[in-house]
Amino acid sequence: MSTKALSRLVDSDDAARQERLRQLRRGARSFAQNRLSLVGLAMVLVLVFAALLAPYIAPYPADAGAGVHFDRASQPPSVDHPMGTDTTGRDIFSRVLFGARLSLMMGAVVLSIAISVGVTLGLVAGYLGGTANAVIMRTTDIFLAVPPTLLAMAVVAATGASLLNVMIAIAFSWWSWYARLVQGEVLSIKEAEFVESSRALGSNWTRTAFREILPNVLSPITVKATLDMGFVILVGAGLSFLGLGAQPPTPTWGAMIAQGRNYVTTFWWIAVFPGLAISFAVLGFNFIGDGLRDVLDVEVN
Amino acid sequence: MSYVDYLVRRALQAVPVVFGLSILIFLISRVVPGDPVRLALGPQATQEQVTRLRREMGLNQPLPEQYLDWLVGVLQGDWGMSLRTNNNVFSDIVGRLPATLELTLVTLFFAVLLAIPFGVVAGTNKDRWQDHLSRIVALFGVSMPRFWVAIVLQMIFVVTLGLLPLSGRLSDGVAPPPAVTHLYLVDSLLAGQFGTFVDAAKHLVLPAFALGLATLAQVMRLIRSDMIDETKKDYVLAAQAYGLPSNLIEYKYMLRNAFTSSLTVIGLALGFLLGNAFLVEIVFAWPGMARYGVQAILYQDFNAIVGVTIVIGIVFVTTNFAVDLLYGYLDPRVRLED
Amino acid sequence: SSSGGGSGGTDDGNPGGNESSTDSNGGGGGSGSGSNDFHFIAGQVFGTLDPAEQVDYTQGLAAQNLYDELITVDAESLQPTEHLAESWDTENEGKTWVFTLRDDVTFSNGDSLTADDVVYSMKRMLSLEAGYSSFWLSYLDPEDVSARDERTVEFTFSQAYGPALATFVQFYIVNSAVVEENASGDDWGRGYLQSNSAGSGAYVLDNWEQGNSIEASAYEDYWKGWNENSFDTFRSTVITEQSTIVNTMQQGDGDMTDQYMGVQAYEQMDSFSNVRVPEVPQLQLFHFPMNTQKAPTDDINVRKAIAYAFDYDSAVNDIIGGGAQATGPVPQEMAGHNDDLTPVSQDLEKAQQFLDQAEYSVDEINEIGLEHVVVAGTELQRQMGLLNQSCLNELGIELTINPQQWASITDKATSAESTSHLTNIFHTAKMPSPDSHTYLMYHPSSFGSYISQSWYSTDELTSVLEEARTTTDLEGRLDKYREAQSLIVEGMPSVFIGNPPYRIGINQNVEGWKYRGVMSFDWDVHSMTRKGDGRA
Amino acid sequence: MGDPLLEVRNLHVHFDTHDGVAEVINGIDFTLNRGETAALVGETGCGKSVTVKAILGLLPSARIPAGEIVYKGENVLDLSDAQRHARRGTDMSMIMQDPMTSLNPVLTVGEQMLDVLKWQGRSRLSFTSWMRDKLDRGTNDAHRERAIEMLGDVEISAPERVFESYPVELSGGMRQRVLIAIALLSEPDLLVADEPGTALDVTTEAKVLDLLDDLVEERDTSVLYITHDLGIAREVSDYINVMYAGEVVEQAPTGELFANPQHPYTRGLLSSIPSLSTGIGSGIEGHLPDYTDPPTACRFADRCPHAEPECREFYPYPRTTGTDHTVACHLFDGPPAHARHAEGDAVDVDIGEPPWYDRADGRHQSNAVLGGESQS
Amino acid sequence: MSLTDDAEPQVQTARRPVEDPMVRVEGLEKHFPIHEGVLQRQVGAVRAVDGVSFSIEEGETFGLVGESGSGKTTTGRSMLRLTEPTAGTVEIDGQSVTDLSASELKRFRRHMQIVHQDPTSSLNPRHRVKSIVEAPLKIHDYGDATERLERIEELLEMVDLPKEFMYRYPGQLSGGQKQRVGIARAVALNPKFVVLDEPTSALDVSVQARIIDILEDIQEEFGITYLFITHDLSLLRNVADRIGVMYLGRLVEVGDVDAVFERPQHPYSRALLSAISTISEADERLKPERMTIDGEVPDPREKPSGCAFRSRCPYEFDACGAEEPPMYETGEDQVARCFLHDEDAEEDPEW
Ligand SMILES: Nc1ncnc2c1ncn2[C@@H]1O[C@H](COP(=O)(O)OP(=O)(O)OP(=O)(O)O)[C@@H](O)[C@H]1O
Ligand SMILES: Nc1ncnc2c1ncn2[C@@H]1O[C@H](COP(=O)(O)OP(=O)(O)OP(=O)(O)O)[C@@H](O)[C@H]1O
Ligand SMILES: [Mg+2]
Ligand SMILES: [Mg+2]
Repeated sequence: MSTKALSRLVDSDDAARQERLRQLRRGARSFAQNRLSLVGLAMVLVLVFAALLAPYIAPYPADAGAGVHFDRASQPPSVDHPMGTDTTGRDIFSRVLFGARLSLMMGAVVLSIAISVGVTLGLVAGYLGGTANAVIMRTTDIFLAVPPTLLAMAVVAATGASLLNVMIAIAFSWWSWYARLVQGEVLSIKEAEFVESSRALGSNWTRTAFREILPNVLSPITVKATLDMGFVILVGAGLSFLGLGAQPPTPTWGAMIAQGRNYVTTFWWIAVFPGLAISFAVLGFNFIGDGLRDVLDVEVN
Repeated sequence: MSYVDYLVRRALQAVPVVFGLSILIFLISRVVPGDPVRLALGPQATQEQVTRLRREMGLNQPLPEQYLDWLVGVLQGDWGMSLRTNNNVFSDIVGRLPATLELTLVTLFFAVLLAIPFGVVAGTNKDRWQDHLSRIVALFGVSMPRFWVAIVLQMIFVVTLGLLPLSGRLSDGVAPPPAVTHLYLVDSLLAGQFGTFVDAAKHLVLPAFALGLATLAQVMRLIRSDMIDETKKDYVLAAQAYGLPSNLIEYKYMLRNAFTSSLTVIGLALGFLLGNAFLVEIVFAWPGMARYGVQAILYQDFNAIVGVTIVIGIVFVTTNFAVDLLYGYLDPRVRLED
Repeated sequence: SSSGGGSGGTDDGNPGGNESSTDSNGGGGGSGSGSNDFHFIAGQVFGTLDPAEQVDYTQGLAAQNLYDELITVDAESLQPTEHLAESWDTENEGKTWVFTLRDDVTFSNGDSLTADDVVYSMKRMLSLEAGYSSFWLSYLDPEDVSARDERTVEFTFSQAYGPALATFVQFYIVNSAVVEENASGDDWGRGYLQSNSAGSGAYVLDNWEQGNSIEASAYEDYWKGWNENSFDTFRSTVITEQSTIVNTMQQGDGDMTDQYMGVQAYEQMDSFSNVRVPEVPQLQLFHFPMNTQKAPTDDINVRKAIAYAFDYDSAVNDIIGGGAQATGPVPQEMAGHNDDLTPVSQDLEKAQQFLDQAEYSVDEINEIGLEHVVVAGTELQRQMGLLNQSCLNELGIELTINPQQWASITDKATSAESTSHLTNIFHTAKMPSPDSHTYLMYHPSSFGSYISQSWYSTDELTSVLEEARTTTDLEGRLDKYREAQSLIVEGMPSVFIGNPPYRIGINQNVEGWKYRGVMSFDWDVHSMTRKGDGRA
Repeated sequence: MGDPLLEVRNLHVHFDTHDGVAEVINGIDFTLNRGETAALVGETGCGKSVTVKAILGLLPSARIPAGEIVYKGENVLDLSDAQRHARRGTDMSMIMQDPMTSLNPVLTVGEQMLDVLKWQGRSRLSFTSWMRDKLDRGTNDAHRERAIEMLGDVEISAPERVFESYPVELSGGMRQRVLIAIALLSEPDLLVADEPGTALDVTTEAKVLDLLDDLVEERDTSVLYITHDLGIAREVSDYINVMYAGEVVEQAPTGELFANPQHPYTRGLLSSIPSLSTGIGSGIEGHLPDYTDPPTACRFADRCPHAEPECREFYPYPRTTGTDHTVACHLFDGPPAHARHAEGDAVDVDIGEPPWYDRADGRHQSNAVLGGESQS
Repeated sequence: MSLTDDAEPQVQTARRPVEDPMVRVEGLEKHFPIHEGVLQRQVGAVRAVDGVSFSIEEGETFGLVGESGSGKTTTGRSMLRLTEPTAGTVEIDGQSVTDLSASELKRFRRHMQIVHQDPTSSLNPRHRVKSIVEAPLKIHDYGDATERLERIEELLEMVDLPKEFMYRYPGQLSGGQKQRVGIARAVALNPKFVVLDEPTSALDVSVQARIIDILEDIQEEFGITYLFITHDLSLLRNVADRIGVMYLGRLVEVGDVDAVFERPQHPYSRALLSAISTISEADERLKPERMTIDGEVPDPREKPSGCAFRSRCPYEFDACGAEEPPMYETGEDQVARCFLHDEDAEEDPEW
């Protein structure tokens, strides 16, 4: 009996693997159908590689840290310095590569905080309704009513400028969007019959909320998260622009633009390349987000 | 629930939001390190001066009391003094709000006005070149930092081409129109000063573009996807089957629904624009509230921080309320359904 | 070529080349309205118009042009010289100062300026306890200010007060009648003067949009009289973004900028045909005060190691872009500077030696975490931090750069514990006396301000500084200050870096500008004229 | 045979999808005579809506690789977009399936009716004519009268009120009537009714169908009726085309079809319908084939209880088995119904006789015993 | 085979006596409050279910029929306490469901299940078939992983699905297949009672027939008691043993399926029956003559006084408006709520 059961398990494992493969292929195919999302994926992969391999591919890795070379300050792009050097003689290309790390990390950290807080609150509010909903959603409204940059600025001003504080500050305001999104989704999904089925089977509310409803709000969350990756990088850049970001010499793109913006007419490369890097990242994530939206839509149908 | 009830309820819901917001911002402003009194008095101030001002400002009381005092004051129009400008925050803000409002409203207006035809064309031509083009343009719009766009625009249109003015709301020597709404575009028209109107409009072009590009892109994308959803609606198919003109179907039958669902985002966008206006205001030396707000934060001028944020919050809450009103106007289901 | 171009040029240095004026839309500028308009571009928002509250350069700008100061600064000698007061005297062993006023001065409403106005203005100053009132607060009782007659005022200090004359350059006279009339309660007209002017200055306020612009027009009966090419109106607009300022100057839309942008901005403006950038030595010190009451910079050897590790050449030439290297706290051009001191120069070996003698090992220092605060947002500040970071790196010391808002810096400065190990500080003379660069920095009574972030003093130094203040004889006083400078440098409380040159952008068609040593005094619009027709 | 109004000949419709080309409609033929009502019957997804959308020209994303749609003697597929547009509404109109979603929720009923009266047939609306209309109240009143009259015709008791109402204010039955009224406004010669009333309650549905019946009778309109319910088809139509997976598998006059159903699919369907007298069969095993990879020969073979290996090899071209009765199945003998199969591009295969064939009287067993029979 | 043909269920459980039915519903009410105004005060209630009583014998199928909005679904849901009934009692297998505490209720749910109308929305699109069917087993601690897997395979076999489908998502299944998954889930724990809420109305007839077949098999094998909700009378004729006709939250006629179909005793039942579309003459003869009723179901918030059907009834007379008619016994195991059956009624039901 048990061997038979076991063999059956193995059997169905095989079937499972096959089915999973099939689904993966299906998803990949519909994702690939969308050219732009492939482009986006490629762009983000480039970023990820740049971030991971920065110490190895950057021609002047030391320039990402403390290092000033006034002897080669403000040089235009050349073979030695593909993106030129900044006013303290640091290689912009190297700094842009290292900047990718920070930007990706920042996006990831902010979003993981914002999503875990926002999703939980939105789920609880939407599912439980009543007073819990009212309290959570009014709080969310409050946070929504403050522009993220302004709130983040206030928090950074309160806690001091550092990359970590900036990340926490942005997350501090960002969660509300997820709470709102999730709550809205939950309200509509909650009416679906499978939610009632779950209750009819005797499961408690946490199981219903987290096991049944949560998976169904993941796709809009994923889409939003990819799009937000870009926005978080932009907000971070905006804060750095005001001098509220990471501390020098940390090479964040926003700080690099902020630094270079005074030289657009003379040493244009100082601001332009980090600017392009931001656009590149945001664009990549947006392409993926758009593609994902299509894929996830397809999957449900 | 009747439409009026619905609106009254929405209006009532806004009240705790504004209060909550004030508490939140008040708390943040008070935990900001840095002694506002010393900041106000300057480095040469004596200890007695500091203690006295502290007492005057009520800073030696417990936080809840400070908040209550402040709240009572706010309701009476006394928003406290700005430490940086030594002025009543209320009058500081009132003086600067019109400039910011003019900028954001013009931005929003044009962003939406342009987003509509682009969104419609993209949505009704899904997966054709029009769609791809607008999508890519939109994504570029979303992906560029606003301040960066602002600076680049200045380089191109002012420095290189010399087409548009560089900064401010009016050119040198152009007097502001007689103040009625404090919005120069409106006031100049009211006063019949067409030259001033053109000048003010010219000054708005670049900041509005830099500020609104992302919003334009966002709204356009939204309308596009809503239009795509609309193409699948039965009533659209039905309208086609009845032989109605295609542009009538697009703009009357589809857009109205698509636009309704974009409304919420447009409402949020105004708050967003207000919140981001400073990035552009700084670059274009726009004498607005957003710039004031940023400086308030940088100088830890906390009455001003609270004031600005409350104003933005109120604008945000009011626009959302206005959106609800509009929603009810555009979509009878809101008005008529239970 | 980084500092070459403009280095020789003073105010009159740039010849010719100003006829290439008409820009395509240049006509839209000030000349469009037909009047001769002076447009100043301020890089920072101005607060109050009240001369009793003014402390920063934009406020000083307003005061300079709307009011008159009792004593002013001579552009050549940078010493106090007559203005509203045509002569003065000391009595009572230097405790009493007696000033005789000119008799041809009228306020903008036509009232003539009398001794009562001066007395009122000082009492107002002392009561409001704002702005530069601290110059006098500890030494002057309001009761001891009085008018001897319509043209004579006397101030009796509680002790001999050497720098008194210099302090009166920051003393602006208000129209007592107007102010009293508009005073509410005992506010001394503070609310009124926030946004109105009641002075005898060359210009009268027309319009003021706080945070954005000041507009004023010439007072016809100004006692100094007017020149045909004088400016009819004067405006100041706030533009905070550096590139926008530079572009505005290039477009011929501005007459003058402030001095607080990055070096490159001035280099860039200098390259425009319609803008000149004079460069003069100024009474300013740039240094990193080191907190002498906090480990590890409480150890003089650590301080010396830091000072010797620093790359002064790069700092002065590449970052500041010129000027002299500082030898001590007092700027070189200031009367009373100790010329016997020699500047420190980078010497890593010496630095290492000091470090070896120090109580703290490199590891201990890194454990504690050496912090260098810079003012957030500006390029020069950032680069200084980076340079110091990379120099200390050579010694194995890891320096943390901490950009802070100015507000936080002044706040941190209020206690020794919170003051950072090193801080970037520009210290500009507020009056023409070495007192501001010695007493205000190192006398224990001055501690707690951003100026005195070394928290450094010795008994000897303290008594020398006190003696200096009470010495009435100018040369004797200056000698005391020289002695103090030697004492200070011995303790190495700062990395003294340089006396940055003074640079501003000026439209080619503006003439008559002169550097005057004290903040904002060079923006006295009355002293300038327009050459040619409109801006270049 | 009467006077054909609409003839669909060998129509193919393909869609490009993620999974490849979906050959949804695979060569269908049917005719609708003037004044007649023909039904298109089949299960969900068998291509009924696609067929009628193709007829109306409402399939922007589809490809029509072959076929003719002859309406009043001309092949509409040859017409320009504008010409087709001009025919929509005026020549042929459509009643949509779902009354709840087929009216624009944000416009009043009146507004939607007026638009039809005013703008029908124009391919684009110029700004000037739109403005002129805004200024000209006179014709509006005339249109309004006409619309209200039409609402009265569909037995709406307070037509003025309904005219001013938004769809949300109306019940399902009312909305369905409004839809009928709009479709009839332009008095089309051909009315396509895509499952009208399925979303309604039985009692309401019955009433709506009666009403529609009367109205088309009065106006002598030809109706192409789409439904998945053979019971309803039986009530409303003169002629029935049974579709399966994009093909017409059987067509016959209504009476004949119920008396003598031939195709195994038709019979399976009939037996699945719960009957008051004979109970309920056990249905048809399986489901529709994947259109991107359909069986090459008989599309029903995988579900057919009588399938033989040949059925999976040879295309079962439609053949005539009686007067006006064609069936596409190898179980039946008969001359090809369409000329294109006469040439031999479809092979005549004999897989025997239908198992329900009653030798004794040479006829198929009647429908009466069908239910019980298929249960065995 | 239809259930009606099935006189004796083949289950070996001892048949309960008629006085002790498997399911007993007494005076069930469910009122949804209507809130209005700024303060959302309750201004009234939708009496969705308004005093419904019936009982079902073990292993039988009770059919509930009525127009949309008549309260069929709400009745089913209230019985399972998926929505809290406002009043009334429900007993299942002798256990008063309405008295159970929250935690007892959760445990008791294994005995009563529901199959929803829309197979698409009743399955979580993000879960594989396996985890959907496994959910009840997990919740009620059924065996270990292997045992559960075996049970799932067994269940899939029971509903005629290949076991590979275990790893598919609902989106990859056809409507009929989805509904089978729904059934497998509902019967996973051998419930005593299952509510079938229009389980086939979203499906094609050919698929419907298969599903009915499966449901009947399962009922035969395990002796499950069904409440079959539908608006399709012909279908009900084939699956139910007894039926109840609902109108505006009330049962207007209850009785043996044959009796009601042959001799409907309420004008509403009769109208419903007459609207059935048929595919044969034989069927045509079996339904009453076409009787159209005017208007539509009234707004449940504004029910007519007296007999709720009064506003649409062609036989309406004075008594109908005064008070609600009681249930009249009109035959053996058949009751109808109509004054036409009152002995004192002046008018005679002329049908
Ligand atoms: N635009 C399209 N692109 C791809 N496939 C389509 C498209 N439109 C319809 N189909 C496919 O064509 C098939 C037939 O669809 P159709 O809507 O004609 O069915 P139907 O017979 O009307 O069914 P129902 O009774 O459900 O309305 C379906 O499988 C559908 O997926
Ligand atoms: N959650 C609820 N809140 C308010 N009213 C409700 C709710 N659920 C149902 N109703 C109302 O109760 C009445 C009965 O609804 P129910 O769903 O039970 O009808 P039904 O007979 O199942 O109809 P259908 O055939 O359309 O499924 C309806 O008028 C409905 O609007
Ligand atoms: Mg269809
Ligand atoms: Mg229901």
